[in-house]
Amino acid sequence: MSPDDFETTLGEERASSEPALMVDVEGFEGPLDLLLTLARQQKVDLAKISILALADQYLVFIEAARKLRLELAADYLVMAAWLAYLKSRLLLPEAEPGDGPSAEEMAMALAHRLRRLEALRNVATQLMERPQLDRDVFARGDPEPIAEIKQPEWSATLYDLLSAYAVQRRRTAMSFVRVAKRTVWSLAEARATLERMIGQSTDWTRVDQYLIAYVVDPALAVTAMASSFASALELVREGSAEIHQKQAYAPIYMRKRVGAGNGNGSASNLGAQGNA
Amino acid sequence: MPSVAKKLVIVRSDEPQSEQGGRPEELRLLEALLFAASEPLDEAMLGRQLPAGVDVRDALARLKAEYATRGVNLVRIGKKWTFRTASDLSWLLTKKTVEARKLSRAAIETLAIIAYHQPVTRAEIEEIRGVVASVGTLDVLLKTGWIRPRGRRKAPGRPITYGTTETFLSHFGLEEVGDLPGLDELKGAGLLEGHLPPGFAVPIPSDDGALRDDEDPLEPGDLDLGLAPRREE
Amino acid sequence: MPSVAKKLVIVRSDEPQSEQGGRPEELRLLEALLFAASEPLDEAMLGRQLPAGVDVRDALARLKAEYATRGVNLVRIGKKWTFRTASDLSWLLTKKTVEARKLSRAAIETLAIIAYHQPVTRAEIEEIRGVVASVGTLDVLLKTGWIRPRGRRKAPGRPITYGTTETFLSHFGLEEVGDLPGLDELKGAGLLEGHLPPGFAVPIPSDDGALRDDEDPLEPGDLDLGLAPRREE
Repeated sequence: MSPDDFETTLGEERASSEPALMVDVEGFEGPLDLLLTLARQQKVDLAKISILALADQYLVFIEAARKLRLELAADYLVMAAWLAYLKSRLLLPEAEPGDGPSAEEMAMALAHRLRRLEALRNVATQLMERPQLDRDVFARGDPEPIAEIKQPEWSATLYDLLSAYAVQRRRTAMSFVRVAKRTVWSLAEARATLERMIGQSTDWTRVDQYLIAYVVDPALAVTAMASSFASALELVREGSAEIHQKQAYAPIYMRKRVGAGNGNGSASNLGAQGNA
Repeated sequence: MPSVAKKLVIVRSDEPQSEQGGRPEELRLLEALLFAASEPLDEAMLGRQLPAGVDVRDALARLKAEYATRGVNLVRIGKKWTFRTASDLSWLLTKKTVEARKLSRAAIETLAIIAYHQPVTRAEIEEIRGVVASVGTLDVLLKTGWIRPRGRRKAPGRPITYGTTETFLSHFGLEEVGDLPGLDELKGAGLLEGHLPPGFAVPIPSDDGALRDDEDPLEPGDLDLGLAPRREE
Repeated sequence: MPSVAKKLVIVRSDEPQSEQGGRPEELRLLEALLFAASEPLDEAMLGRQLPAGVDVRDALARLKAEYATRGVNLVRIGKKWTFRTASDLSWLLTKKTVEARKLSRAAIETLAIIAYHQPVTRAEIEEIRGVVASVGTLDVLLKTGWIRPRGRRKAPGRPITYGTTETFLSHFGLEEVGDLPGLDELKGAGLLEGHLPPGFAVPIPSDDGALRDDEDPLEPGDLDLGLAPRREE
């Protein structure tokens, strides 16, 4: 991924995308929803959408949200990281044919998912617009008991049963419960960790190995990985680290950027670069 | 009843297209209102719902004639109107109206424990629930036909083990008791929230009728104690 | 229409006990039962009430046609039948409306995914929506009685699959799931085959269906970052 190229595109896109930035991120039902909203702004058939342009818009949005210090769910950041990756793959000639899906195929898969979500929303709307019982249509208001039908003497729903089970199991489990440790790894924590880790190594190291050393509690693994990956991409963008992945889903390697000074990881320095 | 036949003929010739489409809208309105109403409706109230200029009495009379030969009749009670099953078909109906009773909280909790942890004894139920079972709870559940005594635990006192029945499955719309959601699904559905201690588990239930290694069959006398599911009240 | 009158008279004299207007007795019986019932009635149960040799389906189809233009319509829900007020008359009956259940957008989308993609696991729902199911969404839907656990997917972790219930069909006035609005268009556009080829998963949870035989599950230490299909827990 070329940071310069990224920056230029961001600059160009920013003006046209400005109104979208006003949209409250809270109002979105996850990254696909955000992408779909951005896609609609392209006002073209989803089948003809430019995934590259969409990725740019998304990254601009996320960037702006982060500048405003909006708390973003890990889902959004992971999608941002993935789109940045996809974008770099789309822009660069395919290095090796490889067995993984090509960048084009990955873009098509994303377009497919967007189409599917949009189509689903359309049918969901149609479903909810159907005449509904006790709202638009009504059953007999004053039924008469039928001899053949045995009225069940007792009533209980599956929901009653399940919630009764859950409630009492939790009730008795609670007496043994200890206070849980915090279960989220913030981006700041992840970043600090990564900066410390790559400070020690100029060899390619698997990012997960970075994490294993730190994440003792397996329950933290997912959040730690998501936050770390987002932070890692930021470090790469700022030029203090390099990332390498052979193909999609392969392990991700990371190292301190050759030639980068030791002090290059300080927050103030990075902040200045980000604003440039 | 030649008079009825005559009347039918008159009605039909009045309105040639009758049934399909040509039927006045007010008859549709009256039909819907009277059908959905939970009690007989007032003539005046019905009149207010009809298009201006429509005589509610005429319309009701006509509707009554239409339904006179049907399985349901439109009947007038004082100044109110309602649909009722034709009197010659009242044998289809029953006098007995049983309002389905809701199971008590204790009963549904006990039922849930039996469903998930079967085969399970009364003492085990109490242990899981952390509450001593009230005497009537198992009785009520046996009456529902949703649980049954399966056998006796090979343990001191040889306590009875309980499990769920086919009726249980069909009432709750389950194909098999193993389809009850497990720990992850209960969590995922938002039913089981909060932090659970390590080792907290939800069993995968099975209502396999075969006795387990630690179960003995019920003895003939057990069934006479009213512990077996009663067919019907 | 003198011809109709003639016919009526003839029928009556032919078949004096068939009573009223030459309309088969089974239609009266069905009318009576279906009007009286508070819940949709099973075809088989209705069949048992009819005179021997009468085809209950034919009779129901005929009754449905008779009522098609009326204020009350006969509707089929799966294998059950019930009378409902005509949907174009909702304006007339709104006074009865109880506080409508207001579902969140997430719940509506989840319901639609379950309806159109059933049987579907929670991970698949999340994959389609591109977001982890918020706690309580499935809980709300289970509470409405519109969805149910259907079984377990033959896949690692044996996750529960969800589907819709008869209550769902009944609530939305659908004869069967195949009548869902827009279903054919979705199918035609290839949007129901749903599962992306392996390796195509875009971020966020992916369904187990994308994990093929030739894929190894990720090792715990692998950095999957949520990019690879996640296995059901």
